[in-house]
Amino acid sequence: MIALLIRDFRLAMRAGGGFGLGLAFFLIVVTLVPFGVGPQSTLLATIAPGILWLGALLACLLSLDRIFALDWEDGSLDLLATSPLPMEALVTIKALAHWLTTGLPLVLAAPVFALLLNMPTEGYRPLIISLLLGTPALSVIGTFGAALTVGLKRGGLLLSLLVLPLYVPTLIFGAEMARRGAEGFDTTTPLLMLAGITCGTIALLPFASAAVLRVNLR
Amino acid sequence: MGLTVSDLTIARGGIRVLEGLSFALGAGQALVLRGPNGVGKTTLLRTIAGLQPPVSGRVKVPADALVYAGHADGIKATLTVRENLGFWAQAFGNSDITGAMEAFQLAPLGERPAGALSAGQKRRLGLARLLVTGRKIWVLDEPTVSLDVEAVAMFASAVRAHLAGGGLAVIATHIDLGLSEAQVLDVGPFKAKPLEHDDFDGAFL
Amino acid sequence: MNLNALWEYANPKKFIQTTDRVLPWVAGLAALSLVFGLIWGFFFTPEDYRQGSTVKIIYLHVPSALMAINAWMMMLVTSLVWIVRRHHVSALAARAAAPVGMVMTVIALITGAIWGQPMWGTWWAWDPRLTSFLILFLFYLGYIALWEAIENDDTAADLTSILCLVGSVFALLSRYAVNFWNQGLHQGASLSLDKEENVADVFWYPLLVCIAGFALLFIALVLLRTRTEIRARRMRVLLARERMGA
Amino acid sequence: MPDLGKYAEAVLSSYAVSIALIAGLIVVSVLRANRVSKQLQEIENKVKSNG
Repeated sequence: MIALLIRDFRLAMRAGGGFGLGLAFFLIVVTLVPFGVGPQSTLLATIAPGILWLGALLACLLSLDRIFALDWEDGSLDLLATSPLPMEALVTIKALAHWLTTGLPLVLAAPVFALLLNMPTEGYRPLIISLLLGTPALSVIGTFGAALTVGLKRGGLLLSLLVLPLYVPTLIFGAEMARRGAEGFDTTTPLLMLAGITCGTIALLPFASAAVLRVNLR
Repeated sequence: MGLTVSDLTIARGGIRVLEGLSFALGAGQALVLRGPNGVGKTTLLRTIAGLQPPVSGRVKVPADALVYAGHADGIKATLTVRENLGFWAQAFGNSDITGAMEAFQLAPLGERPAGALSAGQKRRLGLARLLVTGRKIWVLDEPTVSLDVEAVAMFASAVRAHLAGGGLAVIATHIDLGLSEAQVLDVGPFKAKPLEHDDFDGAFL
Repeated sequence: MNLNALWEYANPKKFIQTTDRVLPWVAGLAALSLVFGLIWGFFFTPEDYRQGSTVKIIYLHVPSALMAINAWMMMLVTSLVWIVRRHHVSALAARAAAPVGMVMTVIALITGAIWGQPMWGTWWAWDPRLTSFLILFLFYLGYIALWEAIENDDTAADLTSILCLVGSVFALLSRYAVNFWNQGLHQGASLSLDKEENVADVFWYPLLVCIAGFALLFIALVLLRTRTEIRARRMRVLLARERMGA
Repeated sequence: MPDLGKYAEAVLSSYAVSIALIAGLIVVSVLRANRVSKQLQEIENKVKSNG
């Protein structure tokens, strides 16, 4: 299991794709928003939590189709399916690798981007906690979407269409928590809901992803 | 250790391709599958490997004993030969790859990125993977594609050593591997007959 | 009732034979109750004292919204039947129902927006109910797109069934999330198109007829479309077999 | 025709849009049903005559 994780990590570092791409995309979104809504710092500060969450979500979406597509093309997926690794473990590892290479860097970079958007400092902690709690769910849900569309020729667009509605609950509670934090309100309720969704997703969705992947391999 | 296939019917894309197929292999035996293109050899091998369910019949394989090698080798272009092989060894719970590197004369290429290999060298790397898995039953789909004569001999001796060690192999191939001890099965006669046209349910299989 | 007898209708041939007899009746009843209910509602009901004549929109909005949700529920059930018992008709019925459910969702959305314009003073308010239907619409879109994208019928049936299952859980989650997200804004809005308190008896009876009409229409359309899907599927198999034989 | 007052536009457009959508759905479904059953008939005949 560790071997697969290490391999995916190596690939992400070397292929020149996965790793920095999400971060760069996040930065571009954050840079473009002021051009779209104007440079007033009060307005930017108000919408900063939402923008950061949306940016993280889109950056995450960007790299989803790489989760299985490359392994599918070169036949690794067939070979992994006949290896001792259970399919459920395989999809979990894939999701974890995706989170480590995409989600975690986004979480770490979020404070810097929050600075660019004039977010009040007391909002940093809830923002980071909400992203830390929410992005794993994004990766796991995204892995399910990637498993659904693996092997489809025009899978990329379909993947977004399938995954985005599934992102709604996570986005709502995550952004709500970040927003309440920035405005100095109590964040307990959205925090618990977000944590609940993430835990439930991580616990249950790999079974669906594995089932879907088995269907796609046959 | 053995592989038993009994009264197997398989389908590709919802259409039956082969039916009534039975054979059994014991330790040290090899089976070479022959038949024209598109008759369903790949589908048969994937069914034996458990990647797809049969329409009917049974495939009896001991748990965790089988390794499958298809048309693609599962090689990552940005990893070196050693890293590629090392990963598959670890995935199957082994660590020693030197034997496999030698058997297919990959040692001089060890630190080269797999993307820089020729097609034949890639294939050799893909076949070396079989050795590092330590599995007893090899299910191979056209293993000799893009191999030169010398490499085919390498492969044949690897198979022979595998069989001598109590292993099994099911190989779909068009060329003569020089494996005199292998049984040959022509799957052509097992081609599925079309169902009755007014069988409405059958149309959904 | 003997359950095994029920499964017999999952045989494609039997399904087509049975629906041959049933479909005209269902379609006729649907047309009758729809025309009757809508005419009753449109011409012969009074205006509401607060909503004025816009109350007449409920005869479209409420039944279509109900059918939008029921269609998804039906897809969920038939998907489960496919996963557990692998009856082809079941999977094809889910495929047939999705576009009908999507059109119902669109009707619910549009009538809701048109009603909202004079009532809330805006075409679109991010009201929890409307927003939930927008999300439901997205789920329908994804589900239909997945069916269309996959060539192998059995693979498509498997994948869409699992998507429907997972989607149902997330749709439910979204419903609660949306309620939570917008609890502050419209809390005082007692004026709503589909709260029961707004529905007096004069409106209630024609509404019931319309709901029955929409339900019958849904059943008729799903039966018709399932027949089409069964035939289309058989056609693909025959063509593929011909290609193989050649 | 009942007097719809100042909301006439909203009510009428709701009915128009909804009925148009439902009618469209019915027309599309029926047309496709007829087309597919005709095509299937042709193929069945062809298959039968071939063998």
